[in-house]
Amino acid sequence: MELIFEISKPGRSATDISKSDVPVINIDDAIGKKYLRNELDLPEVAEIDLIRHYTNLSRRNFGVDLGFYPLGSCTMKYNPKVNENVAALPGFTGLHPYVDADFAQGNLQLIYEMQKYLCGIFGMAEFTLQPAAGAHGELTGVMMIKKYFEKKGLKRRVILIPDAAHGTNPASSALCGFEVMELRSNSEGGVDIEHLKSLMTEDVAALMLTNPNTLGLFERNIEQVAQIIHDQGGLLYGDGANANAFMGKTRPGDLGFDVIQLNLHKTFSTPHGGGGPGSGPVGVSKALMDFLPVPRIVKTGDNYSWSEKFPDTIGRVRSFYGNFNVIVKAYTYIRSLGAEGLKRATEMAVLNANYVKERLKPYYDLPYDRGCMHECVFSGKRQVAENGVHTTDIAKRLIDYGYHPPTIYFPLIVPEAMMVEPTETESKETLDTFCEAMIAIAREAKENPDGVKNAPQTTPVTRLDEVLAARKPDVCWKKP
Amino acid sequence: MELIFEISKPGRSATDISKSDVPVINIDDAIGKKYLRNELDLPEVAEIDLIRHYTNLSRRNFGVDLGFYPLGSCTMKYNPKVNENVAALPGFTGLHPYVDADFAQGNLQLIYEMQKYLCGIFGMAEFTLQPAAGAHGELTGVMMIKKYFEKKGLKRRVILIPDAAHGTNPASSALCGFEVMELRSNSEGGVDIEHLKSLMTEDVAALMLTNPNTLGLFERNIEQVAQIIHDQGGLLYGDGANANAFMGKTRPGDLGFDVIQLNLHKTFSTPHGGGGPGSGPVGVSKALMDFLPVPRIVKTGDNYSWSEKFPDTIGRVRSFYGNFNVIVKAYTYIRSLGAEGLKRATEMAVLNANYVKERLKPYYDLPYDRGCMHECVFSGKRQVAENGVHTTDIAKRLIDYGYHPPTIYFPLIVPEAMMVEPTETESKETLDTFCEAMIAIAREAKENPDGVKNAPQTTPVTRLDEVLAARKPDVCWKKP
Amino acid sequence: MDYCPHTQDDIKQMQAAIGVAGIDELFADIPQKFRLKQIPDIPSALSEQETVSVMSDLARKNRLPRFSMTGAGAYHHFIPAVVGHIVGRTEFYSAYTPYQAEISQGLLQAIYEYQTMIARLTGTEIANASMYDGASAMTEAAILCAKMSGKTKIIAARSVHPEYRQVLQTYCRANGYTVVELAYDPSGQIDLNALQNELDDQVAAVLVQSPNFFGIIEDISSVADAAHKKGALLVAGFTDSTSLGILRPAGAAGADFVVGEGQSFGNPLNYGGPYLGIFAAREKFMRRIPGRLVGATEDKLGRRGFVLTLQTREQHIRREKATSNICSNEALCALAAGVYLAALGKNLRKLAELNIYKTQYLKNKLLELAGWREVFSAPVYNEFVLSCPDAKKVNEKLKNVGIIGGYELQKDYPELKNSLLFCATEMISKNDMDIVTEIIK
Amino acid sequence: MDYCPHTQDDIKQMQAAIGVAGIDELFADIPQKFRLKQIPDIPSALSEQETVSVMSDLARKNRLPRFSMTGAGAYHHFIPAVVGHIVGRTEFYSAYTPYQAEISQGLLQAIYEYQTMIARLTGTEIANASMYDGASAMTEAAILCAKMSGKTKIIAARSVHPEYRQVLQTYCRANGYTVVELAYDPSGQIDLNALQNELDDQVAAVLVQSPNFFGIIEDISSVADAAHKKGALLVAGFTDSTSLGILRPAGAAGADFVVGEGQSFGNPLNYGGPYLGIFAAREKFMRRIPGRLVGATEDKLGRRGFVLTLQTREQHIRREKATSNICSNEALCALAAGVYLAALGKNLRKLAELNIYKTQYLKNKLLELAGWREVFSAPVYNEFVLSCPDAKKVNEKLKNVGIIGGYELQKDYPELKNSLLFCATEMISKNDMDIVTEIIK
Ligand SMILES: Cc1ncc(COP(=O)(O)O)c(C=O)c1O
Ligand SMILES: Cc1ncc(COP(=O)(O)O)c(C=O)c1O
Repeated sequence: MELIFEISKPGRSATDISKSDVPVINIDDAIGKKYLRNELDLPEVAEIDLIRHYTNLSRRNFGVDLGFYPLGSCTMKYNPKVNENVAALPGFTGLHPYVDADFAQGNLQLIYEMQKYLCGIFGMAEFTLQPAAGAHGELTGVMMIKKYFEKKGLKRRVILIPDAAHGTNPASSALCGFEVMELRSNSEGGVDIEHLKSLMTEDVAALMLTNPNTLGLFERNIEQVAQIIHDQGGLLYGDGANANAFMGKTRPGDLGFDVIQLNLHKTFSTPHGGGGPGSGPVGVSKALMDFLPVPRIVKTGDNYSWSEKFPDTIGRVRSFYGNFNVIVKAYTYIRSLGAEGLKRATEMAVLNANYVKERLKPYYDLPYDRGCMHECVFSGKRQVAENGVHTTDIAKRLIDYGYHPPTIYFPLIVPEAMMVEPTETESKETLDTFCEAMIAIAREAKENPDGVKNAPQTTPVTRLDEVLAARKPDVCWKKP
Repeated sequence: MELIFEISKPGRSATDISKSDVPVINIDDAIGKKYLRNELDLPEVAEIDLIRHYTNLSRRNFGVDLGFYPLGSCTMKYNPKVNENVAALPGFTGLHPYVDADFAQGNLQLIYEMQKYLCGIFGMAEFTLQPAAGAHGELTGVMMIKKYFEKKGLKRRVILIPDAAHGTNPASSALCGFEVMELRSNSEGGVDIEHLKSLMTEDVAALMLTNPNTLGLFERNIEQVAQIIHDQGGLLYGDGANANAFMGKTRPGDLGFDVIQLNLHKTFSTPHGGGGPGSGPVGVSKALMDFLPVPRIVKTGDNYSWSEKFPDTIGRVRSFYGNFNVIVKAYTYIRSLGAEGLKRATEMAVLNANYVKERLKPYYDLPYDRGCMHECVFSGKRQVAENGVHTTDIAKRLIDYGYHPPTIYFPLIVPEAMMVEPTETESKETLDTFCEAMIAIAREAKENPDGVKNAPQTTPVTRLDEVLAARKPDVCWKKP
Repeated sequence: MDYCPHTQDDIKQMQAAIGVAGIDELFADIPQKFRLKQIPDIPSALSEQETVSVMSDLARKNRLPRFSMTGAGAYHHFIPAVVGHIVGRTEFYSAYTPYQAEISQGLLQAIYEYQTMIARLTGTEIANASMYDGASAMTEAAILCAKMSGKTKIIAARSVHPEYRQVLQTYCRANGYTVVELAYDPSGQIDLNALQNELDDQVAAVLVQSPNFFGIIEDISSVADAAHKKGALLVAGFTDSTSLGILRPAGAAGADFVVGEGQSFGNPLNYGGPYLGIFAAREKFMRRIPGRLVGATEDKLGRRGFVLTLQTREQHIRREKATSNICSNEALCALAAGVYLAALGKNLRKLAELNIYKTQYLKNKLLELAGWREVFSAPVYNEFVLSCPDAKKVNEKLKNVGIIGGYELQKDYPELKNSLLFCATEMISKNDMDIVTEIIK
Repeated sequence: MDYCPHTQDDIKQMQAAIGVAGIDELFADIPQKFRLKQIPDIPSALSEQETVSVMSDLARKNRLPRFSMTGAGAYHHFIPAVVGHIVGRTEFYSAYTPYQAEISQGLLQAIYEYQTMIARLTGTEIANASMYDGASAMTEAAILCAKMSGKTKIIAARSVHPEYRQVLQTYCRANGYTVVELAYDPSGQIDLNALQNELDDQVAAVLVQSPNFFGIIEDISSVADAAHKKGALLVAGFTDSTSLGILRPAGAAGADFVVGEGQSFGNPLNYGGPYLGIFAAREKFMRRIPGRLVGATEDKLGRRGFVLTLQTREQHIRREKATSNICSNEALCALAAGVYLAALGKNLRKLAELNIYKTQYLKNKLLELAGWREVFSAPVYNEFVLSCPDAKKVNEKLKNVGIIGGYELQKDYPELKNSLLFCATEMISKNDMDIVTEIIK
């Protein structure tokens, strides 16, 4: 398709500017020529051009509303439409963040109650909704951990992170000045307790644990793990991106986690928007409450307001109050499902993942053959060894079958990984047809490997040259 | 794609019903078993199934927002998005038609002003906005004509209709008990004056004229035509479906029309909704005002209200007040364009049509080679004669080029007709690429006629068997 | 704002290609004396931002009621979010009639599904893809009966929506058909004896509604038997289409045509429109019914596909011999109805039950008021008629606090003085209803 | 409401296939003692209709102002209708990061176009596909400068948005970087002499905003020269991104990074979020910048296509060595911004001019009031600072009639007592502004 710049034509515009109802002044004089720009090289298109351009672009994009999207670790559940509608109410979209609290009591109540709900669901003492995404939440959590030790006059330099962890975990730790030490997984895909003991010293601030981990496996020894960390005065950080695996069934707070971040856009069903916006609330135990970022919401009587009067806070991590409108959708989700509904969501998510695991086990290697939680991870090793067909090829071939591929090549500890997270909103019929496609592809890999390697064929473009893209980066269009 | 019934599964539902906040009673007793149904055979699908089903269906449908849609006589112009937004304001969508006028002053003012605007644009004395579509407007107009003569104690049985007229014209006349006589077109595609004179008697109630007619040609002798009709005490009815050809340039009222109906969804840019809703206001001259349908809106001071006190009215033609929300969009369109904008729309519509006519003339027969108004009509005669390629084939082939075909086989007086109405919202670039496609198809018809006859090939289904559909009608799905 | 993409350059080039020196030459066929200089009486153009504020001000001139107890042919029901998201798909709403089937499969299939749902709901075999509204659906059914039978007399129950009967009158007058109105009995149902007396061999059709305008459920099968005995056809309507979720469908009770207003299925009140006319019939009338029909067929490879079918019924083929003049219809409203029905599924019955519960509660509440009495005795769905000391005053009181009261029947039924037609749907809460009696007393 | 499609049957069959007798077996790995019986403190489930009414009530608890004169980092601009219609396309909003390019060409191309528009607007060569907000964009730019240079000192103008500086402090504290704040001079621009004095070879970056928090336009090129002379990099921000439509872009004036809040481009106020961080830079930093980058490439047939590129910068490849930890970003807000910019095109300049006219008018109006004075002298875009006898009282008066007054600077700038930061965009009318002075006086 042509670029918006390529269909641009001087003199066109898709919207217009009102005539001024106040005196027009000479801008050159008022502001000074040297401060003004002389060109403005933006596309010029009529409204019809704009609508056709972007509408046709949208038709070249796959979303969960079109079909199954088992992108592991991303919880691509179906997002209810009613949430979109209520979040679009002018009362929620129309307020400036600096309006006096009197104007925003509805918003403030929503934020306050959302924090309360999350505390109840996850067993934490307090939550902040400020972080804009999961990784932002991780950073916020790690900063609080740092502050916690500073307050104690201690300087701990290290954070332990399992080899299976998501890339944001080490990245967030590093961005906070910590040194990252990698913790091995054991043969069961869990924490290698002995290795943990050997690494856990007075210099370790925290273990950043994802439970269930990115293999979709629940840490059976969680109690012991927490013990080991806490015995050395360390803190246990929980990456809650996988909360869809346990919400309503167990609580990180009860498991011994001191800090967790959530990904509202995953567990609490807000549309992923093609990469965002998300929201990454952070929950903490009593011991860390004082370090929460400001502003925090306070309720006095029936009145809600913001306060910055928390001397030990790590400070501010984002302008204003976070991705409020995303939080509205997550709040709506919690209200409509209620306690029972949230629990059922988890149960069906885990049921779906185990069903897919069992159905595909005969056809693809399953590195850790045990009950999984909300997702399961296969390896394409066999297909590579026997047919030279790689996980990428399998993923691309799935596209021709009408599915979005799973997450691939993650977690890193599984060679040729395929990480399948069906989520609870998918029906048995959908899982069955997906599994049949995966099985058919396993057969194709044997019988017609080239066919698989040349996939996809049903898309507007075939496989794209990523090497070229990185070698000769073209990230900004230039008029030929 | 599967039918919604085929993906249905007992126990699923895409929405739920609130628990009752009032006492639950026994329905069998309250209403009586014999009045109750025992089965309810509707699809049962989850919200995710529903959204995917209909969203994927939508992706198998072509709308003007996706591309060029030159469906002659239907004025498929681009409909501004802002009109959709304002028409969706709760103030416009939320009122019950029977609320006291005090609640609806905004709606009433809008209707009142809309009538005023239409009177100004078309030079009529008064308008009714009640008819739900153009054909409904025709019927309403013809009913008024009937009443007009009854009032005079005359019983005129005949309505004259040109052979080029749209099918709704004779159908509406017949539905009103009139006898239809067909008026020949002359060699210029206009009214055959001699034939008109010979038909015009004391028994003729009216001539139903479309001007410009369905050939896109303006009736040069309009003054004389009106004269002939009026001299015999007849009335001149104008089918205003083609108002996009003259709005702002001339007015039916000035041309001698006594009654006209409009198609707001065409000229005044409301989305066609896949076949409706539309809106077919009817404008009349002073002489016919008393016969307008009720209720009519009356303004007293700054207050608006409905009145039925019009003794000579033909009565009511629709429940409530017509397709109000469609009228909101049309009103918005008029307000944003203003007098100048409406005129420019007409000018660009006519410019576009003449441009297409000139570019395609060498490749397709043009039965009436003169300046056209908002649309032009070609004939596929040559392609049939030389290559056995029919207009249907050309139309289907256009689909492969990414265009919606023109209106075909209408008007009936043009063999193998192709009726192209570009509308003013299309750019020169779009017309050029369309014309190049038409030219390419003319070449294909010569060089590879079978390729054209086998079109379309880019669609989810190839050409469908319409004969089978009519011979063994299956208009309601039955479980196999 | 102006939606023409033409630049000055474009215009010049196009004029050159056409061979004209200026735009006005294109309008040469318009006699000089009739050329318009400037459209009168239209405010000047607005920017998009100005358009929004002008229209918002106008919308704000309306007052949205706190809640309403008026139905009377248009009903306030909850619309699931999915409906708006689907009818908001531009591929649907920016398309026109699916004449070109291959690029219109989405709409064609959706309408085929709608036709099937409606046929099932109404207990008939076929349904078209919408008439203008309930009134025109019923009227065209009546006209069709007359055309098919050659008879000129139509019997319409007085308990049929007054506006529907007015529209019927308008059409019949123009066609020289006579409409005889049929009384209701003290129960609120139609007077079967009166019907017997009116029925003669000139009667083309009998028109009833169930629930009727008073909310009363009619005994359709008895009416059907009576009509059929005399060779008349039965056109059975309904008021609130959600009643189809729980009431025995007229089709199953012997009606030849089942027609009515479909607004309740996912379409907002919109101050009266656009709505959609539901038109369902027995299979034998398939080639005579008005309106669009979508049929299933096959493509060259034997794949299922959908097309507009039996078009020889229609005006663009048959012209004055067509069974109707309808062309544009209410397709998008029908799509909304289809999505609504697919969303509720069997829950449509639950919804109907909830409406009945609320209705009972409101009725009992109001009957606690001094001087309020039930006017009819037969069972109702979600509307009912009560008489009270001063109907006008009641509505006035409610209006002053932003509540829409009952529909005042006196204007259409002089004999029903101080009688109000109330409606209770799922949109009215117990709390609302409790307030009402407080305000009235 | 519950969004799981599972029927009892489905569940039975799936359990059988898995080989478990009940759901709880699936959670066997959770130690018994940690199993939760029931989530506390959550209200019971709601039907869809109840959900809508509960949420509508909550929304109504907010009070929408008649109009507002506060900007201070979030701006009320008109959003053309097309923006909502495009970001409302479910293919866009129900997708995630376009890891699989072949089925994500729509979003990838739209973002490539966005990157290009932003680079052109900011006068740089490259831009990423969004940071969380203006504050994190500026902060990550500063951190990056420190990382690249190995230097630990960052100079931030006090005229940079207070909250941006607070976020910067939070990040720097955690990394052991020191932030030095730079005074503004009487004109409202940064004090160039103070800058010279602060600049030493330990300075990684100088952070300024233009327009700055006071609405003042800074002399970027002088700042750039000063910074570069001392080997420091210049991170230039802005407040209202619509200013980019008329002001000389910082990129053209020598800035190394141009960062800021993009909310003004088609995103609603939303009580502070979601917004989007604009992050643009010189080409030489391409392989170091944080966030997603879309690049053009070719498919096997040589057709143009788009992919996420240079991912070796990112956390999922580089882990602790990544240039940032960002993963999910504000893609949909960036899409909105792209559509907004495509819709306005060159009209963005007209819009900026209109903002300047309104601002001038409001300023003059307010200066007519007794005791009101201009605090700064340098030119402004659509915000300005005035001092008045009693700032609190002024805002109180306005609040009482539903108007949002100016931003009270004292809380962030103790020296600016009774000083208010006002903003005037195209959303405020002459009439509104005339009312204001009436109310205040
Ligand atoms: C396990 C895990 N942790 C953290 C993240 C980061 O969350 P976000 O993308 O919202 O920053 C993700 C999501 O990609 C994840 O899957
Ligand atoms: C010339 C002409 N007249 C009348 C009509 C009927 O209008 P509608 O479809 O709105 O009933 C049409 C539209 O199809 C038309 O093209």
